Amino acid sequence: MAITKAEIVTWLEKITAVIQENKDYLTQLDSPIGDADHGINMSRGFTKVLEKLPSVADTDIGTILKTTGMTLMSSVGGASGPLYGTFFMRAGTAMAAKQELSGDDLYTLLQSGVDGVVQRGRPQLQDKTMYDALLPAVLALRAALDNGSSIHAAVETAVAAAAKGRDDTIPLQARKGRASYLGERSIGHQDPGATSSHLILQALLDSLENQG
Amino acid sequence: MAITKAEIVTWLEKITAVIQENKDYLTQLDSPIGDADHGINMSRGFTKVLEKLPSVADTDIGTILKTTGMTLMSSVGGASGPLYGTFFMRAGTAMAAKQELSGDDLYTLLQSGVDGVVQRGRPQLQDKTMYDALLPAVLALRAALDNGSSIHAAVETAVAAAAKGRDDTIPLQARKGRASYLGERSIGHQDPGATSSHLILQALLDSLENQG
Amino acid sequence: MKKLINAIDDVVKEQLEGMAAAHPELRINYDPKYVVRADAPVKGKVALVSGGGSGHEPMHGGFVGVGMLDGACPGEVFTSPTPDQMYECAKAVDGGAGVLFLVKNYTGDVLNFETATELAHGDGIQVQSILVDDDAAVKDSLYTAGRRGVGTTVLIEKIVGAAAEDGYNLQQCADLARKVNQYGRSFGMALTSCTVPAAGKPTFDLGDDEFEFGIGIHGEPGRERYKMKTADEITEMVALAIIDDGAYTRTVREWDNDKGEWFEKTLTDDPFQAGDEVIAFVNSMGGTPVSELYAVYRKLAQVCEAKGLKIVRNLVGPYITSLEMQGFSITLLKADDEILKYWDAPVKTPGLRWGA
Amino acid sequence: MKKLINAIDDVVKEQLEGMAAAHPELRINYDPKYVVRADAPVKGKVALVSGGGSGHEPMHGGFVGVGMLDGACPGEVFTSPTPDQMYECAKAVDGGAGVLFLVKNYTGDVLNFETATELAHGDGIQVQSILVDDDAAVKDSLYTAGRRGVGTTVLIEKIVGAAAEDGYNLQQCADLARKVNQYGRSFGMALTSCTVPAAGKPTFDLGDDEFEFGIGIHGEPGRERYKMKTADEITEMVALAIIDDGAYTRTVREWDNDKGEWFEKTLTDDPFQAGDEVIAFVNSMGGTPVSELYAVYRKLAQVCEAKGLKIVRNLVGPYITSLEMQGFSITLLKADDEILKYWDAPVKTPGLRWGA
Ligand SMILES: Nc1ncnc2c1ncn2[C@@H]1O[C@H](COP(=O)(O)OP(=O)(O)O)[C@@H](O)[C@H]1O
Ligand SMILES: Nc1ncnc2c1ncn2[C@@H]1O[C@H](COP(=O)(O)OP(=O)(O)O)[C@@H](O)[C@H]1O
Ligand SMILES: [Mg+2]
Ligand SMILES: [Mg+2]
Ligand SMILES: [Mg+2]
Ligand SMILES: [Mg+2]
Repeated sequence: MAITKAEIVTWLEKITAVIQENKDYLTQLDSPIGDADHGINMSRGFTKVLEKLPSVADTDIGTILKTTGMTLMSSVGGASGPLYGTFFMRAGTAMAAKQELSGDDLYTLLQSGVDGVVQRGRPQLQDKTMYDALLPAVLALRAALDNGSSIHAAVETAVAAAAKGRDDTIPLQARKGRASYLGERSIGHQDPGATSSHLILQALLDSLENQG
Repeated sequence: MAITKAEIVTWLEKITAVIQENKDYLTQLDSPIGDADHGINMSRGFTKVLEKLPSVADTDIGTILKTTGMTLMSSVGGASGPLYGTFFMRAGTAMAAKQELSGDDLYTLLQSGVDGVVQRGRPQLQDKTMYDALLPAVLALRAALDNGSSIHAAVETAVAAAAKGRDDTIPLQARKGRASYLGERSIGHQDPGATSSHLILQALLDSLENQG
Repeated sequence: MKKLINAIDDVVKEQLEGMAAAHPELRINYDPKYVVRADAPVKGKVALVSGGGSGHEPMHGGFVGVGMLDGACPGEVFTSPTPDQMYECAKAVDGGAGVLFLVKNYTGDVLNFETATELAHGDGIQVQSILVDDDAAVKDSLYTAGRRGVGTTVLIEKIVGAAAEDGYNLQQCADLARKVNQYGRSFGMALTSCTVPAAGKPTFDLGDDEFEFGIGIHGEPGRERYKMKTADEITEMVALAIIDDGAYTRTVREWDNDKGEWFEKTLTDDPFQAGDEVIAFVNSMGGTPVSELYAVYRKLAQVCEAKGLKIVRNLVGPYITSLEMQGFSITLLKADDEILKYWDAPVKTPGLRWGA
Repeated sequence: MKKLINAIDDVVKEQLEGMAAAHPELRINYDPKYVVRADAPVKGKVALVSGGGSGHEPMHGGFVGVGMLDGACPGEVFTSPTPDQMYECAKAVDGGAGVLFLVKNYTGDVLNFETATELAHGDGIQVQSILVDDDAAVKDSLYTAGRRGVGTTVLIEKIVGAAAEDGYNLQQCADLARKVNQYGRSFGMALTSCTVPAAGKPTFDLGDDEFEFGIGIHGEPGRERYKMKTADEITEMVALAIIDDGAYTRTVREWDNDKGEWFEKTLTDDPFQAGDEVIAFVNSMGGTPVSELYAVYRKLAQVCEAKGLKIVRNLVGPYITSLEMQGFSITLLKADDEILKYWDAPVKTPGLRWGA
């Protein structure tokens, strides 16, 4: 079954909820290797997204995602603001005018978002950033869809890949963002951005109630 | 027996020693009702006095005490600096040219010193200051001498009166100096200046080795 | 205790050496310690000298310069300086028009400056001495050593410094200083204590959820202790303690330069009144960042407006501090034309500078 | 956490309101947040805009005024501002001669300012963007996000601000900013951590006998942690980390205003050399009193002299801070005639003022 607009709206609501739940946790992760604000930043941004949602819920999926991106862009700040902002704006542009999404659409949505992150932040794999969770997830989704998985199963695989990518940031020495200033002291800590990226994908999975 | 110049020099040395031993204690007393520096101030001053002593030990008692006063005046600072400075300068002026002291001389020495404290600081009894230890001590000395006590015994009485005066500062509400700003919160604390005054008189007693 | 210091006994000396290195427009003497304008004495100008314990920087040494102090005498940390410093400093700055001592009302400062006044007079220097006693946290003068000298000191040094630069004679400077003192009132609070280097540990202990209300500037505890409140609540308490403060009467000692003796003078400060124009000064105790001072200023402006006081000038920053203490004080100074004229006049010192 | 704040979400807004109340010469916009000169836009003058997380006061808002910035965009505490703030601010200050963005090299600031640059360009505003990356605590740029923008930011804003006032065009302002950045190096240390209001507890824990070496300005831990040392030892470590720092090469992005695209530029900063004249800037991280800064300056002057560097100007005080953090940073800036001319030029802002 196709992913409905309602599920996309639910996705954004669930992101807000899960970010709220994990606000302190994300901020704690950002303490030893950052400036202790990632949870605060994300919570501020998605609280605004939730406020804006009703006004665009009746439009199309592209507009909903673009509005989300612009809202994050103008409310999150920090490194994650323009990155997630670009992620959702690009995803929205790619989904312009759509009222529902196929599995391939979902792949394009996520792939476009990740492309946006790469263009803005120029992360490489193993730099210890959100990209280490996002890229494996998108690749896993593609592979699963290619192997004939259902959308739900494919997203499940993607979430697992994101979780693994998140965990794999722990032993890495950061080469991008604030954590890079710590040099070897960044080793042994989980990247907050990779953690929030996993939560965002987990929220997607939790929203796909209608998918088999 | 008369008090010798050597005993007066010993007195100043013993003050320095006892102030040094009680430096932290005096400073602690100055914490709850002052600015935590009385021991530091007194120690700085008497360390300088000890340095100066050899250069005047061969002069007369008046000069030795005046030099002590001027040294305290220019090295202690705070409230206690000009008060103890004046104390010893006035005491020195009163003992001008003397090489030894009778019991009456000793009374005049202390009484002149206390007069100096009163003129500078204008304390009244029960203001919770050094005066509450000094005045009873001088009065007790006078009374003991009048009753025919030996110098040693009279000073013993004076030290006991100073100790009582010091202890009696505890329940008082301060009306002079920094402690007065605390209003009722100054009640229940022993006055640092009264404490150092008692130590100075105790050192006098300890120096009167030749007195019966 | 963690501080950027070397040996404890050298703290004040080395800080002065750093100041001298950074400010060639100052001349610093080390034995005894005083700071003067490099061009001192300025011929024919009344010289202003203040001093007090160290630990209140930039006050007083940082206020030496054109349009403010001619000399400053730093004592040990939180300990008033000694008469020989004040006397030598007075000799170094006297340009023939006399020296005005500006003395914060602490027993130590008062007693030491009194001795110095007598010494300077004995030396033939024209000298006057004005007491700063503006701390509204001290209620009466009968049962205390009287109101402490706090925030208004900075404003007096600026205003009378400009007047001296403008040619006021010694008597005029003293009269202006007395007036500014009588027009100004202050009140302070602390979020944390501070540590005197020689003591090695904080002067008082304060719970993680408490603040001290009505502190001075020497790390001494305040008159009361409260559970923590919001910036608005605290600012309102502090502001009202100043604005609603009644008339204050006390007897001060001033020096009769002709007779060479002290005389007593009874002074009464009137309360603020709706319609008064004021200079508002929000001061950091040292460890409070200027951002939080602006939160205080915001509420202060609201309270002043509600009370009918018109803020016509302001100063926000760390100017009279207690080492690294967190907290703030507010000073309100009733402003008239003379005061505003000399407030606006140029000043060029390490700690306060404009128009030059 | 004890701070002079009200509701955590209103901290930045209320501090700006206080600033607006205290400084009528500034105009403050709240949605989105930016601070501009009340007389903005100044016709025909290049407009300087900077911005970054709040918590570094007086930077940047306190540096808005004649001879320095035209506009500043404050983010949440320690969080870079957003592109809409920068874009709206640029529109408010553009007097037709273009806008120069001065961007501290933090991923957040860089990414947000890049977006704003594209937006402003799209709107027909002439715009250039110069990165400040002067933190010698960051060794390489290959394996990190590159050197952070720290103390030199203050000096750039002062110097380029004066040049803009003097009629420099956009390209000249950008070239001067790039030069000053390449001539300046900084290094910071912390005695204590600091608490972001929204986080409620200190960013890192530091033992009573430890200090952090090589910190940035966001309360982040430094590169190393040492047992406590004397002021002289610490100052020497910090000074030598700057003076002995080798050549630094990295690739930066600048905006091609004609083509409307980013281009890359490889820049190499040369090490200091004996004989260089320098501006020495000793900065408090917020909670360290100026008295301790002078102890640092004292030793810094000695180290510079031993290394053959001639300090020709200095600045000592809290100018680029990390909330209430105790600690300091040193910035050395190689000075040539152009730099000295614009350093000495008048400046009139809440945070830095002389000659006006
Ligand atoms: N250049 C980059 N590319 C991709 N992600 C990045 C980059 N720099 C930082 N990040 C991500 O941003 C996260 C930090 O976000 P946040 O704490 O909100 O911003 P800031 O670092 O400005 O405080 C990091 O954990 C990392 O995942
Ligand atoms: N007016 C006064 N007359 C007499 N003694 C005083 C007076 N004021 C203060 N003292 C004494 O001085 C002591 C404090 O000395 P010290 O701590 O050295 O100076 P400061 O109070 O300036 O820090 C008090 O404990 C008190 O005994
Ligand atoms: Mg962060
Ligand atoms: Mg004391
Ligand atoms: Mg003292
Ligand atoms: Mg941040």
